[in-house]
Amino acid sequence: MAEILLRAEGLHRRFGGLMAVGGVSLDVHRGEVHAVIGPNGAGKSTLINLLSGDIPVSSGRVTLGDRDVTTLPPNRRAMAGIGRSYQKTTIFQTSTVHENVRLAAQAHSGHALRLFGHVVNDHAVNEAAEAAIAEVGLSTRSGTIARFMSHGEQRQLEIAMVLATRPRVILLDEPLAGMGQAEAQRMIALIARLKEARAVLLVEHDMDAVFALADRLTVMADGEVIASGTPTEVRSHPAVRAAYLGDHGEVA
Amino acid sequence: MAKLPGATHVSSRFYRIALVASLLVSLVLPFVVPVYYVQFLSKAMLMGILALALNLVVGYGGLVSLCHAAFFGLAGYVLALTSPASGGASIFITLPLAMIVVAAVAAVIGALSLRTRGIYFIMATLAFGEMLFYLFHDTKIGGGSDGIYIYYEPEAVIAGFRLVDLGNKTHFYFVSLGALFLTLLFLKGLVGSPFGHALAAARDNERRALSLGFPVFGLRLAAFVISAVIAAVAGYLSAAQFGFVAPQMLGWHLSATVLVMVVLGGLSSLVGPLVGAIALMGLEEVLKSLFDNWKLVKGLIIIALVFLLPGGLQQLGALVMPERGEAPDTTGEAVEEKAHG
Amino acid sequence: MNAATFAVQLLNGVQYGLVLFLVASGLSLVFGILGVINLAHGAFYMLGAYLAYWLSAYTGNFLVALIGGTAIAFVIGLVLEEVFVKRMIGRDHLAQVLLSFGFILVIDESRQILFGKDVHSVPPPDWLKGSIQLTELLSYPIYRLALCVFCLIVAAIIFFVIQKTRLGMIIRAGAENRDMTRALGISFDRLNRYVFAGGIALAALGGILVAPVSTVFPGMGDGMLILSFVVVVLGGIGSVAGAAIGALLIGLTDTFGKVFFPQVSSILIYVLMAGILLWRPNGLLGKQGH
Amino acid sequence: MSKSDLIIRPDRRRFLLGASGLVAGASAFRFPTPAIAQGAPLKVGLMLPYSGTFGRLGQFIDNGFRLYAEQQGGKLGGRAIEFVQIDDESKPESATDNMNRLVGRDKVDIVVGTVHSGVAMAMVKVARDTNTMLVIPNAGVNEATGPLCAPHIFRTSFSNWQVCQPMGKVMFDAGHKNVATITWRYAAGQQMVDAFKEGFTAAGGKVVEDLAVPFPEVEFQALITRIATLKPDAVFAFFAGGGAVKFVRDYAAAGLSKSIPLYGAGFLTDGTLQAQGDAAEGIKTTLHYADNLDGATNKTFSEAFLKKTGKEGDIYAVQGYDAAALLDIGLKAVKGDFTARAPMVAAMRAAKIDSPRGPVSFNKGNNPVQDIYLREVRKGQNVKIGVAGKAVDDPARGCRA
Amino acid sequence: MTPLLVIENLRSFYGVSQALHGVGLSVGRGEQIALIGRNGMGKTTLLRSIMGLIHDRRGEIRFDGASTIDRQPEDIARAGIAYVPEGRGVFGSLDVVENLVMAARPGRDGHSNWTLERVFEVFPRLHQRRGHGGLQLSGGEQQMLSIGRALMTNPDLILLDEATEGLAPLIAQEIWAMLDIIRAEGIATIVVDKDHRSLARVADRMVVMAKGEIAFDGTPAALRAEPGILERHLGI
Repeated sequence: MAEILLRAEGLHRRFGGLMAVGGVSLDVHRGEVHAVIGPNGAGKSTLINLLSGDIPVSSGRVTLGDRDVTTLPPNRRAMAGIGRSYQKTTIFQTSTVHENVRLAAQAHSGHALRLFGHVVNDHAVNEAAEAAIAEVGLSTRSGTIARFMSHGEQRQLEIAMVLATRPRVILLDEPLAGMGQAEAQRMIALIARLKEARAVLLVEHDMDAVFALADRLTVMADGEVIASGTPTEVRSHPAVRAAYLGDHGEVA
Repeated sequence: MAKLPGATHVSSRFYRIALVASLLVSLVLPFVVPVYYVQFLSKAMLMGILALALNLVVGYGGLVSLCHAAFFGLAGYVLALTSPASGGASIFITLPLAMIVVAAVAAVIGALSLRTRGIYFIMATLAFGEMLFYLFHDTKIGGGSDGIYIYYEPEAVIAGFRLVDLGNKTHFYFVSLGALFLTLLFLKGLVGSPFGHALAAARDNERRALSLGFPVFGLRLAAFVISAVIAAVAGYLSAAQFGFVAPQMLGWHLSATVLVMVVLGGLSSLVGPLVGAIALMGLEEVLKSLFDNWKLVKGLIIIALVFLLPGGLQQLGALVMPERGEAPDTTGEAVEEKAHG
Repeated sequence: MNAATFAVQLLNGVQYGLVLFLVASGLSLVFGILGVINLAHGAFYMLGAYLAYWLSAYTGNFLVALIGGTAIAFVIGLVLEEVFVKRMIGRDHLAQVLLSFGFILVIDESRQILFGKDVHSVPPPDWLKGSIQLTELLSYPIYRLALCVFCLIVAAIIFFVIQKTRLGMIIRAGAENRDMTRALGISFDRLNRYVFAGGIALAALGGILVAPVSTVFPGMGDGMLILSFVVVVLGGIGSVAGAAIGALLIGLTDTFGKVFFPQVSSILIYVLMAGILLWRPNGLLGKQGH
Repeated sequence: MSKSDLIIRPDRRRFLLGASGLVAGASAFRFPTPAIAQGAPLKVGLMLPYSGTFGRLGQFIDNGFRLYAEQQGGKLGGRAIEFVQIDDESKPESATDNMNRLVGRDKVDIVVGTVHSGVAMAMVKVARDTNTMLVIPNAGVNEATGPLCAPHIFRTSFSNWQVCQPMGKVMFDAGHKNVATITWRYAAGQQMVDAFKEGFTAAGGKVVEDLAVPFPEVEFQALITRIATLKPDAVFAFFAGGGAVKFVRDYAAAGLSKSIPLYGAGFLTDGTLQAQGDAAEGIKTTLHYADNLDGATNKTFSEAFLKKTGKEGDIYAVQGYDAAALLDIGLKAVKGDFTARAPMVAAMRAAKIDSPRGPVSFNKGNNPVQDIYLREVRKGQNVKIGVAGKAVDDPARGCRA
Repeated sequence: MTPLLVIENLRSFYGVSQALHGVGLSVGRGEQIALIGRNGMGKTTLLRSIMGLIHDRRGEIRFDGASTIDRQPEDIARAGIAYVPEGRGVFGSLDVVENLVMAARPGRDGHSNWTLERVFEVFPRLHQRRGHGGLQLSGGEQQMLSIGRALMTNPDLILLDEATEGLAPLIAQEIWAMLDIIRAEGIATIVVDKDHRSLARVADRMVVMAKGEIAFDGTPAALRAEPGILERHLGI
């Protein structure tokens, strides 16, 4: 069994009286895509935010490798090796692709906040940025201003930025949302490549993509895990069918 | 959303020619205009430094601060309170002291205000700035509402040798010019540095900057303090120029006026605020001599600026000369909706 | 300090807080509904005081000044909203700050052209002149008592409008969820206009009411603006109840600060604000988190 | 930060319109040319508050000054004069700017001003820096004729010390052993109260508390309640203009005037009695002037002033009047040759003015030496009821002239 | 008779991301349409687009013959469409009565079939809890309140998103019963819910959405006849 890179144990998150995530435990291994699915309001996005540190947990533990990162703020978790994409594309719209990714590479260059020296002249950072851009296949678009690119390209760019932070774990929140067919296919291929040497946690509604990509699946409903396992196991799980098709034990 | 630093609108050749020309003019000017205008120009340059400082926070940091006059004035009070009664204080001791005091105060105000967002940040900075105003206005520390006088301008003496005479209007002019030049140089380096880029990134998308690993709060606090320290240099020199500090130097009307300068010059460029400062000061001087109710005109001009030239004078520049690359986007991003269906 | 003078100081603090509440609640409502930051709020307070002076000198009747001044301010608010503020909704705060700073200059200079720069005092109406003996030594001006009562009435009206009328329900709904309110067929164009004008009118009303106990002078709006901001920071944007709590806190802090710590009294308010910002960055009754 | 799409994009036409407007505006603005021509009128800069809290005071000083000049046929010392007027609005923060504008841009020869002490300080500073002749017709700030004294800086009014110090003994002698003071927390208020305390404690009295509100705040209610708590034998107050009106009225409205008598510097009831009405009755103050002074000079002055302005003259008008008289003496001594600074200053220093207030001479700090009267408000008039100090001379502490 | 609502080639965008890729749909007067499909397929976006809450929407929407594609949400609401959003959108700072009263408005033809009394009659639970704040209500009560509030505007069409999400089965039954009452009033509805079985019992037509398009549009019987569609678009 491959090394566990990210582990969540008994995560809880309350918003006022609402239990958005209630006792979720899961782990993500190196070299696998672990997909989290479930109906609306199941708590998938909250789970990702708890793992990335965007929202603090009410209780529970998050470990990255051997390190307990539960109380770290999002920037410290990013430095520790957790990269993420957002449901809504989150890039710097008025900068070029290269500038976007360079910024990400800069954050992990060891002198992220130096007060002197122009960033344009930092060769190590520039190379790291170009490598990440190449990995997502945007090399030819390096000089394009982000806002003039298609939605699919913007999402690729966002992943390039994540890659430039040299993450060990990548959290993807609905990477296919709002994409056309062709764009979606490109993105699926890209995500499949990402898992090499990294751990990927994927939240996605597009079941074709989920089944094409996921090595393991966790199904959430009402803030809790209702099933977990390989895609085939999950597909036939009665609780999952009930959640999705409204089956209550009966055969459709 | 403004551009990340690095992208200039106006062609760099024109930029360079303009820079050299204005440098030459500024070197000659004090010898050809009456003393009153030499003084006026010094004052305008000091305001320019203040505007440049503010723009680090507003333009590059995306944080609308309404307390920068307080840092400006506080530095003046430090000079006033440390000036001996019977001679000039040493600039080499009191200037660094003023910068340290302001840095400390800015660190506290910044740390508190930066806990808030948007409108709250504006209000919090406004209120803390006014707190400093009232500290000097209502207590005996600095002469109360009358302000306090610096009877002898600070001395720039090293080992018995007097470098410049700050009491001499021409000398003072060149000291201001030098300070301005150093500020520009420093800020140019800063906005191009990793720090500057990270700061701009936090402005454009705080969430993303955080998830890339940038410590946004610390970044902003550092920018806030750096900006306050530059404002302190301007305030110190302003106090030295006229030998007088009053609480109004710390008041929010000055903060707002400097904000007008910044917007007038254009947020997204380095020298914009300087241009804005000189333009507004010049405009005020003209208006004062033309109208009794010149502030009415000033108010109308500010209102017009908001609606007609939201990008500042830079926008005028864009009309007069062709630009490189795509047109700057002044209409902003489409309103982002929440939640997918 | 004995119990009687303590009670009088308490009354002083409450009276100050009540005026502050009137002005600050207008500011808070405009924030809450329009999302617009209005630095010119204090200028309208000043304008109200000058209108009180002008109208009561002209008509010799304070009641006319009270009603007329508030009405004039309301109309000015309607016009400003229609011509300028409407275009500010959704613009960044920086533009709003500048616009309202422009307003301040224009209002200040217009006031100077219309009423001059002089300091005036406004006589309270005859039937409210005189004082009531409170302690052996001390009497209390009737107008100040009447001011308290009137402010309480206006505050009650504000709370009634906000809590009991359909307009108030819409205002609260709008501050909470703008999209949903629109989807129920409620137009914000009109709502914005009336809320803005109402906010302005409250600022002016504050100025009018204060005119007889204070002097009317050009810079009077500035201090009030800052205090209103502090009230809103303390109470939370858009919350009328928050404004009430914040205003009373400040009124009492200021009054007792002057008595017990005269040297630092004006700083105390800000110390209070800093403390509350540390504890609850979005104010006592503001929505926490973002 | 999101910007809405409501921003109007500028177009070239609108830009050109605006630009042409600016050019037109700028062309109307010229560098002022200094008047160098021989025999040109003497330029007198009047830097006074024509608006704000002290607006009325500035206007009276201005009228007093002009009245004297008119009586001399529009000339001073035989030299024609021309006025440049600037409203200082009693704002210290713009004072340096205003003074620089007068001296640097408008090139006035003599500056007369002002009322507000803080503003006067800025004027003194610029006057010292630029060696400009300055006559102060009101501001009593001690430093102007103390540590900052200079041969070319004169005062025709009073020093803060001078007006209040004699009151200390007066109050102690009236049987008030414990006194509270109240004033604005600014230089003038501080100096007046300090001078009073100097005289009062020297006589054996005790100040129980110093109360102060920030200038120009007028919310006195909390402090008046405080006074009622303290129950002093009497209160010494310094306020002026609108603040004085408000304080006296609030004090009476709180019922304190019946039990705790109010004393003050003369400004508390000068130029304000009409607005104060009955509330001011019985207040005792010290000042270098009173409404019913019976000297002949005062009589003619009052008549002339009433004739010119339609208003009753007051101390401010007298101070302005005397400022012109002092300059007249100086210029006469040098036959209008303003450049002969030394003999002119010497003549002014030695001047003995027969002022409407009584005889006035000058000390080493160029501050007037004069009688300080004790007055009481009776039927809306500041009636002289005695002399608190005869030929009171400010100690001019710190003056090295 | 023309249909009440006609949608042609509707495309909706969030910034550069396209959520609807050319939706066509028509709703007759008094017709009850069930809208189903997995999450993220565009159901909510479609309802929000109809309501005018999505700023960037292209194509054509006509309601009662008049185009609403360029109109503001408040105008669309006044034209006779009411919206019950996912999560109910109940105003927490208003109590039950206030939530209802603030929305009250006669219908476009002036009828006022729905009054406070009528809503309380239909939802007696709301009457019991009339003084409670919106957020003190249970999920089911909030949903009743949200539906009641929509009815108070006397609409011709109600858009009901996630009708029974998170509700106990008994409460869900009440909501389904409510849909029958609404239909009896002649009010058209578009209902989104995961419970396609219950929907099939109350709806006139079943519409399945997938990836921003309409994948199926037909009667419940027609949908039953093609079980693959459900498995493909709803199952996993």
